[in-house]
Amino acid sequence: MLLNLQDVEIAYGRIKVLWGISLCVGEGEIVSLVGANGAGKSTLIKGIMGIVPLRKGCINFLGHDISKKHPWERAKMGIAYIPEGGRVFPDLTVEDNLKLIASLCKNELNVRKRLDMIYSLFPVLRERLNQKAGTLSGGERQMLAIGRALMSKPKLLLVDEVSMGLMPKLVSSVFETLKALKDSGISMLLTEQNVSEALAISDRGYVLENGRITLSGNSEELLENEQVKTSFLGI
Amino acid sequence: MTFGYILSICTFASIYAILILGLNILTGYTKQVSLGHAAFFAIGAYTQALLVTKAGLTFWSALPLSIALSMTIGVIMGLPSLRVSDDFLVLTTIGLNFIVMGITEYFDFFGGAMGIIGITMPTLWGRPLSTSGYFAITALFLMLALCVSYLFSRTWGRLAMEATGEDEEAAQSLGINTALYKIYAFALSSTFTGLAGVLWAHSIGSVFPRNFSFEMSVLFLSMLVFGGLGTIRGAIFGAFFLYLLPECFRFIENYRMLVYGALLTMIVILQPNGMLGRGGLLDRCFSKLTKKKAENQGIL
Amino acid sequence: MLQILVDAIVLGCSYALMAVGLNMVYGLLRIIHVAHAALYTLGAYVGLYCLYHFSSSLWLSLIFGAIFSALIGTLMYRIIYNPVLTAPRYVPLIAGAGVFIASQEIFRLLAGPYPYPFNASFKFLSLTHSHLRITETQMLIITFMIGAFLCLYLVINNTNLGMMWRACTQDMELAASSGINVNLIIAVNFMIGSALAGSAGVLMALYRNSVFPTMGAMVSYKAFVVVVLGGFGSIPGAAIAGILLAVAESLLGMVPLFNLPREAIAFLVMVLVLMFKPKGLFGR
Amino acid sequence: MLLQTHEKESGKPRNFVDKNVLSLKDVKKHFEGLKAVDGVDMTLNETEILGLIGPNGAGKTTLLNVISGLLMPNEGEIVFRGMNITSLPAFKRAKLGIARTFQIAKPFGLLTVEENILVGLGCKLHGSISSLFQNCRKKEILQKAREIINLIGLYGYKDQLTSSLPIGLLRKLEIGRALATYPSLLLLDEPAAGLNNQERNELSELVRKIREKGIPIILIEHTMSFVMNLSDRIVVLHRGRKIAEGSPSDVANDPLVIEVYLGRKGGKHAS
Repeated sequence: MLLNLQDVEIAYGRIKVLWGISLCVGEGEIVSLVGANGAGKSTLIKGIMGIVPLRKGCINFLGHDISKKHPWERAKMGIAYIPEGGRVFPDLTVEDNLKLIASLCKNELNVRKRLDMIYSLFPVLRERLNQKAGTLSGGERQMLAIGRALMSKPKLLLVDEVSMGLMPKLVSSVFETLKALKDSGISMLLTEQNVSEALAISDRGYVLENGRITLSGNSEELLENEQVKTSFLGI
Repeated sequence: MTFGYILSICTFASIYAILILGLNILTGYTKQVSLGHAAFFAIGAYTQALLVTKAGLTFWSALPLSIALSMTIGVIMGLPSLRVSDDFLVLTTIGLNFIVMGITEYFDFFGGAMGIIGITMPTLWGRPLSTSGYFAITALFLMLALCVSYLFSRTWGRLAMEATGEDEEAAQSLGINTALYKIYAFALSSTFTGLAGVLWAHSIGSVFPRNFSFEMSVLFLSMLVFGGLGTIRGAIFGAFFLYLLPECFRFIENYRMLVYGALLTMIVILQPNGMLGRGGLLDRCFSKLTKKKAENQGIL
Repeated sequence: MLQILVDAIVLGCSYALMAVGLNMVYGLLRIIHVAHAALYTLGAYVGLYCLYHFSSSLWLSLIFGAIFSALIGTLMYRIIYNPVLTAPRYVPLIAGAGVFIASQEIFRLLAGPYPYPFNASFKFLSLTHSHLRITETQMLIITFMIGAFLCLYLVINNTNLGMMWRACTQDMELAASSGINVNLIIAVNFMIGSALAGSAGVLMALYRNSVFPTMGAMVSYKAFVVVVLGGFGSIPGAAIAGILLAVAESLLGMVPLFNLPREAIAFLVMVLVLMFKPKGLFGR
Repeated sequence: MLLQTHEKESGKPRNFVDKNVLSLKDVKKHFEGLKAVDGVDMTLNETEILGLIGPNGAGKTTLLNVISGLLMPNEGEIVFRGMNITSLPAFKRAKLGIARTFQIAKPFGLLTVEENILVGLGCKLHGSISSLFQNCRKKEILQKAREIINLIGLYGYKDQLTSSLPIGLLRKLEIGRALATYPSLLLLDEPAAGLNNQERNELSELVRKIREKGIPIILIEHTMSFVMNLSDRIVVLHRGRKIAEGSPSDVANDPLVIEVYLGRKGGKHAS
C-alpha cells in the first residue's frame, strides 16, 4: 500500500469534522472520495498533507508513519497537493510558480525535463511564462496548479475538487489529463462533487457522509449503487 | 508604613480601580483594545486642573464639567473605531496617546512640560479635606462606580456591547447597530476614566505630561488583562493587585515596569481570559466548588 | 536648508531600517511586532559592550549588535508569537507591548539609567562643502541603508530564498504543502528584520553618541507610523515613507504654527491615514 | 403566545398586490468580477419552508447574506412584506423581523446560553439610549428566555458559557437566538452541517415546530434527505443562477439538477 489511513480523527478547535476514517490508496491507483459539500472531504485531504493536525489516528506513507511530520517533509517524501479552486501564488509569475517547487530538488537537468513535460501537457502555460499567476483565467490557473504539483515528481497526488468552478469543456479535459497521469504511474486520491465524472476515471471510491465513510467499493459498483444516488439527492 | 501613607496608597488604588472599570467597558465588553487609555485619563485630569487653577472653580463645580468634557472628547476619539478595528485600532489608540501627550507638552496653555501645579484639596463645608477625608471621597466614588458598573452589567446595553465585541455580523443580524454601541462604549469608558483623572489630579496636586505616557497605558491594560477582561471582579482585582504589589513589596518597586510588562505578556499568552475572568484560572477553581454544590442540589 | 534635509534623511534611514523589519513580519504573519523596538536598543547595548570590552572597532560592534539582535528576535518569535498565532489579532500585539516595556526595564537594571557615550573610531568618507557638511557617520548610515535595501531587494527578487519568502507571504498553507520549510522561512525573516533593527541601533548610537534604556522608544513608535504610511507589508514603501516622514517632520518643524512635538505630528498623520486609507498610502 | 409572528411596526397597510412574505427581483451580487449571485428572482409565501440547494460555490450563502443585509446587492430589489428593504442595513432588517443563523455557528462565546438568548430578545430595544439603562434581567424577560431555551432543549445548559458547547447544541442555540427576535422570516444557513443522525432528527423536529408557529423559513442545506423531507418547495442554484424550482420530488427528478449534482460522463452541462 502506498498510503494507508487508520482511524483518523480531525477537529477544528472543539468541532469534530471527521470520525474514524480508514482508507488506503495502492500503487498506480486512482481512488476517489465523494460526498456532499461539508462532508469533510477537503479537510481529510488537508489532514493527509499535514496542513490540518490530526486529533487521533495515524497515516502511513510508503511504510513510514508520517502523521507527526511537517507538510514540507511530507512533500519531500513524494506527496503533492492540488488545492481547491486553482490556488497558486498570485504574485509570482507562471514560471516562478513552477520553478519554486523545482528549487527544492537538486538536479538542474531534471528540472528542465520536467518543465518541458509540463509545457507539453499544458501548452497554454508556455505562452504565459512571464505573466503573473494571479492574472490567469480560472482554467489556466487550475492547469498551473496541476503543473506545480507535477514538478516535484510525486508518487501520490492529492487532488481537491479539481472540477469546481471550471467550464464544462475544461472539466473533461482536466479529467483526461488526470487519467493520462495515472497511466504514467502516479497514484491519486481525488475528492469530487461531480460524482459520476470522478468515479468514471477512478478504480475505487469511498463515500463520505458527515465526516464518516459510509460506503466503499469499486467504481462501477458505486456508480450503480442506489444509495449513492439517494445520499446525493435524497429521493 | 504610616497610616497616612497607607491611606494615600488606598486612595490611588481606588482611583485606578475606577479607571479600570471604565477600560473594562471599552476593552472587556466591546473588545476594542485600547493601548492609549492614559490619554483619556489625561483629559479628565487636565480639564480639572485647568478649571480649578485657571478658572478658579471649586472641586465640586468643576467635577461635572470635567466629566462631561471627558465624555465628549472620548466620543470624538472613538470615531476612528468605526473605520479601523483589531490591531489597527490598537495602533490608533497608541497614536492618540502620543498626540494628547504632545499637545499637553507643547502648548503653554496646558503648562507645557512643567505641567500644572497647585491643585488644592477639595473643600467640604468650607474646610479643606484631610488625607483621610479625601480617601473617603475617593472610596465613595469607587462605590458609586462599582454600583453603576454592576447595574450596567445587567442592562441590554452591556449585552449588545458584548455581542458587538464577540461577532459583529451575528450582532447585526440580531438588530444591534454595532457602530453605535462602539461609540457608546467609548463614551461610557471615557466618563469613568475622566472621573478617575479628576480624582487623581487632586490627590497628587499637580499634573505633568509624563504622568500620562504610553507606559501608563500599558499598565492600565495589564491591570485589566491580568484581572480578567469583561468582568467587574476582574477589573477591581487587577487594579488593586497590580498597584499594591510593588507598594507592599518594596523590593519590586525597582522592577515595577518589568513586572508589569512580563505579566502582561505571560497572561495574554497563557491565560487570555485573566485570573478572574470568565473561564480564567481562579474562576475555574471557584466554579468547580460551586458546581459540586449544584450537582448535590440536583440529586436532592 | 540643505543641511537640514541631509540630517532629516539620516534620521529617516533609522526609521526605514526599523520599519522594514516590522513590515517583513507583518507581510508574513499579519502581526504588528511591537517588541521589535527592544531589538534596536539591544543592538546598541551589545555594540557598546563590544566596544568597551573587546575592541574599539566599530565594525566588530556593528556585526555583534546585528547578530545578537537576530538571535534574540528569532527567539522572541518562538517564545512569544508562535503560541498565539491563531489567537485574536490584538493578542500578539499586547504580548509584544509587554515584552517591549519589560525590555526597557531590563536594560535599565543591567546597564543603569544613564546614557553612555558611544565613541567608536572608524574611517569612512565624508563630505564638506561651503554650506553642506555630511559627517563620516552620516555618510555611513546613508550608505548602510542604501546597501541594506539593495541587498534585500536583490535577495527577494533574484534568489530562491527570496522566491520562497514571497511564496510564503502570499499563501502560507500552499507554500508548506509544496515543500517549503515554512518554519525556516519565518526564522530567517525574523533574523533579517532583527539584524537590521540591531544595526540601526548601533548606527544611531554612534550618530547620537549615546546609549540609554529608552532610546528605542521614539524610533520604534515612528516606525509604526512609517509602516502605516508606506503600506503594511510593503518593503520599498517602508524605505520611501521612512525618509519622507523624517523630512516632513523637519520641514513642518520649521513652520511656526506646526511647531508641535515631532511625535504628535507623526501620530496625527498616522491616525488620519489609518482612518481614510486603512491599507496605507503606498499599500497594495 | 410564544413565537407569534411579529406585527409590522410601520403600520402601513400591507400592499395588496404583494401577498408574498419576501420577493427578490433580479438580484445580483458581484465580487471583483466573480458573479456570486447573478440575477435571481425568487418569492417566498406565508408559512412555507423554502429549500435552497445547489453545489459548492453556487451562491447560496451569498444570497442569504444579501437577504439578511450583511451584503448589499449590486443590482435588483428585495421586498419584504410590501416594504422595499434593498438598501436597509442588517440591523434594521433584523428589527423588521428577518432573523438568521450562520453556516459557521457564531455564538457569543463569552456569554452564557441564557444571555445569548437575551441578546436576541432585546432586538427591538437595541440601539436606543434607554437600552443602556434598562434592566434586561426582569422576571418576565427571563421567563420568555426560559421558554425559548426549553423549546430548543438547552435548559440544562442555561448558565454555561457557549464557547464550551458542542456543535450540535450551538446550532440549536443559534436557532433559539434567532427565534428570540420574534421573527416573521427565518433564514437557516446549513443548520445540519456537522451533525450526526440523531442530532439531525432533533433539528428537523425543531424546524417543523417553528413552521407550525407560522414562521416562513428559507433553508440552505447540503444534507439532501434533511432538506427534501422538510421543504415545501425547493429552489436550485447553480453558479449564481436559479436552474430549477418546484416540489422536492420534481426537483429531484429534474434531469438538469441530477446532472449538476452527479455530473454526466463526457456530457455537456447546461449553464
